[in-house]
Amino acid sequence: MIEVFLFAQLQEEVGKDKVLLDIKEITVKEIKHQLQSQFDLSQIEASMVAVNEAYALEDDIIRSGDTVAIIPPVSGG
Amino acid sequence: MIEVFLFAQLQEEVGKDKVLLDIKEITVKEIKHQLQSQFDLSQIEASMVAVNEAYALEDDIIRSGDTVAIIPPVSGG
Amino acid sequence: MRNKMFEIVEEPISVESLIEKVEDRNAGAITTFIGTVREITGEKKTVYLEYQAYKPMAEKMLAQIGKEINQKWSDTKVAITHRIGSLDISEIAVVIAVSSPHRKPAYQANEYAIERIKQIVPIWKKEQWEEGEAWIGDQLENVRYRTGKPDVKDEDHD
Amino acid sequence: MRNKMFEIVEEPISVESLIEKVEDRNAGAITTFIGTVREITGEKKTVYLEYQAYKPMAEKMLAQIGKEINQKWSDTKVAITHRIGSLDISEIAVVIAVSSPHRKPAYQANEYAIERIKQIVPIWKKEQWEEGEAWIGDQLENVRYRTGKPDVKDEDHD
Repeated sequence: MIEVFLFAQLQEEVGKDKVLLDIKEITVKEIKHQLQSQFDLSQIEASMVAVNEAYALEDDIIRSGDTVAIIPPVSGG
Repeated sequence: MIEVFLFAQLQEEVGKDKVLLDIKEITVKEIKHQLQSQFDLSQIEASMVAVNEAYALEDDIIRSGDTVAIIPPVSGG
Repeated sequence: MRNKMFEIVEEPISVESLIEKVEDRNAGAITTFIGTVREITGEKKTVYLEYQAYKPMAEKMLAQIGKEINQKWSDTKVAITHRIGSLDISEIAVVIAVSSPHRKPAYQANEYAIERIKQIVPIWKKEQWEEGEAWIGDQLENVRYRTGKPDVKDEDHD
Repeated sequence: MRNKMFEIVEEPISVESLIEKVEDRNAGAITTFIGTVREITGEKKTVYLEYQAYKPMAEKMLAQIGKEINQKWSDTKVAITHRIGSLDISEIAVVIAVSSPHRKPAYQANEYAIERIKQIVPIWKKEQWEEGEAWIGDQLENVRYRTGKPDVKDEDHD
């Protein structure tokens, strides 16, 4: 099981702040495509992915038990 | 009468924080020379002169009743 | 928890407490940056802001910025607190405090911190205007960025 | 007297009160610079500092710096307080607060203020070390300077 946190616009589009994916192993690029097709998200291409609270690259592999967060462009400060 | 305020090192050298000069009219340059010869001041050449709380030029004229201050290099902040 | 140098909080931020965190007998300069909620942006009038964070990661990223600063400017101390939740006009969203023996690094490191916050710290704001609302993103026109690397130029902006 | 924007005082300075002086509904950024007494400078250990000012002129020059800043960076608010008298290690000698709608001018104007203070404001410090004392001058190697002009490059450094 992979836990995926959503924030800001993405959270509102999905209607919840996290989703659970029943997947053993997937790349960052693939998880973005999967979320995109499943929820029709507006900002997924512009978003970064964090795995276990660190920014990940497109080809990094996510495994069951990892915590994923989709990070749309930030606007703190 | 011209009132001359002294600060920092100059004040310690003269032993007081102001001197009164019984002069009707004098330039900035001349008052520096006069104080220099009268009190043997270490920093007068490096100092600015303020007349009535504004920086003055070497050829500006100081008149009786004006308030003069000798401003050695500043070190605030 | 008063001594956490990098924090996400939900209560108002005390500037004094941030200053205390960076005080040092060998500091000659302390700079603070206080980010407040501005009423007018362009032609829009903000009513209030809503900040959201991915809190554990945001605190890690703030700490990373602190580490980057210590590497770039030796003898600096850095503390950063960012508030989340609903903030009214003039309320404080972020405070950055930097101490240093000398003033130049205190200014430079402080400005570096706010720029980095806007690049890598997972915090988002939603503007509530009189006529609507929107999550704000991409203020720096960073469409994507791969890593939290210190050198901005190394980042991927495509 | 709480609302004097440019002040020479003999009591401890409250950073919060300076911040309050520059708060504004259209400020998105407030920067503060806090100059503190540092213990070690080079190889010398300071025991305490003594600040002296030509008070009426010093307040005028601080106000002039504020005016210069308002001309260079529009929509800024500036407050500066400098303390005089005897100050111990870590005590605050000067606080500069600048607010602005945007962060860049808030940093730039603040740094401009401290540079100008070191050029034109008649305040002097005497360092009391373990082995002696001296009035400090000429930190900027300005042997002479004629006017309080905004542009440093116009000044006479001969």
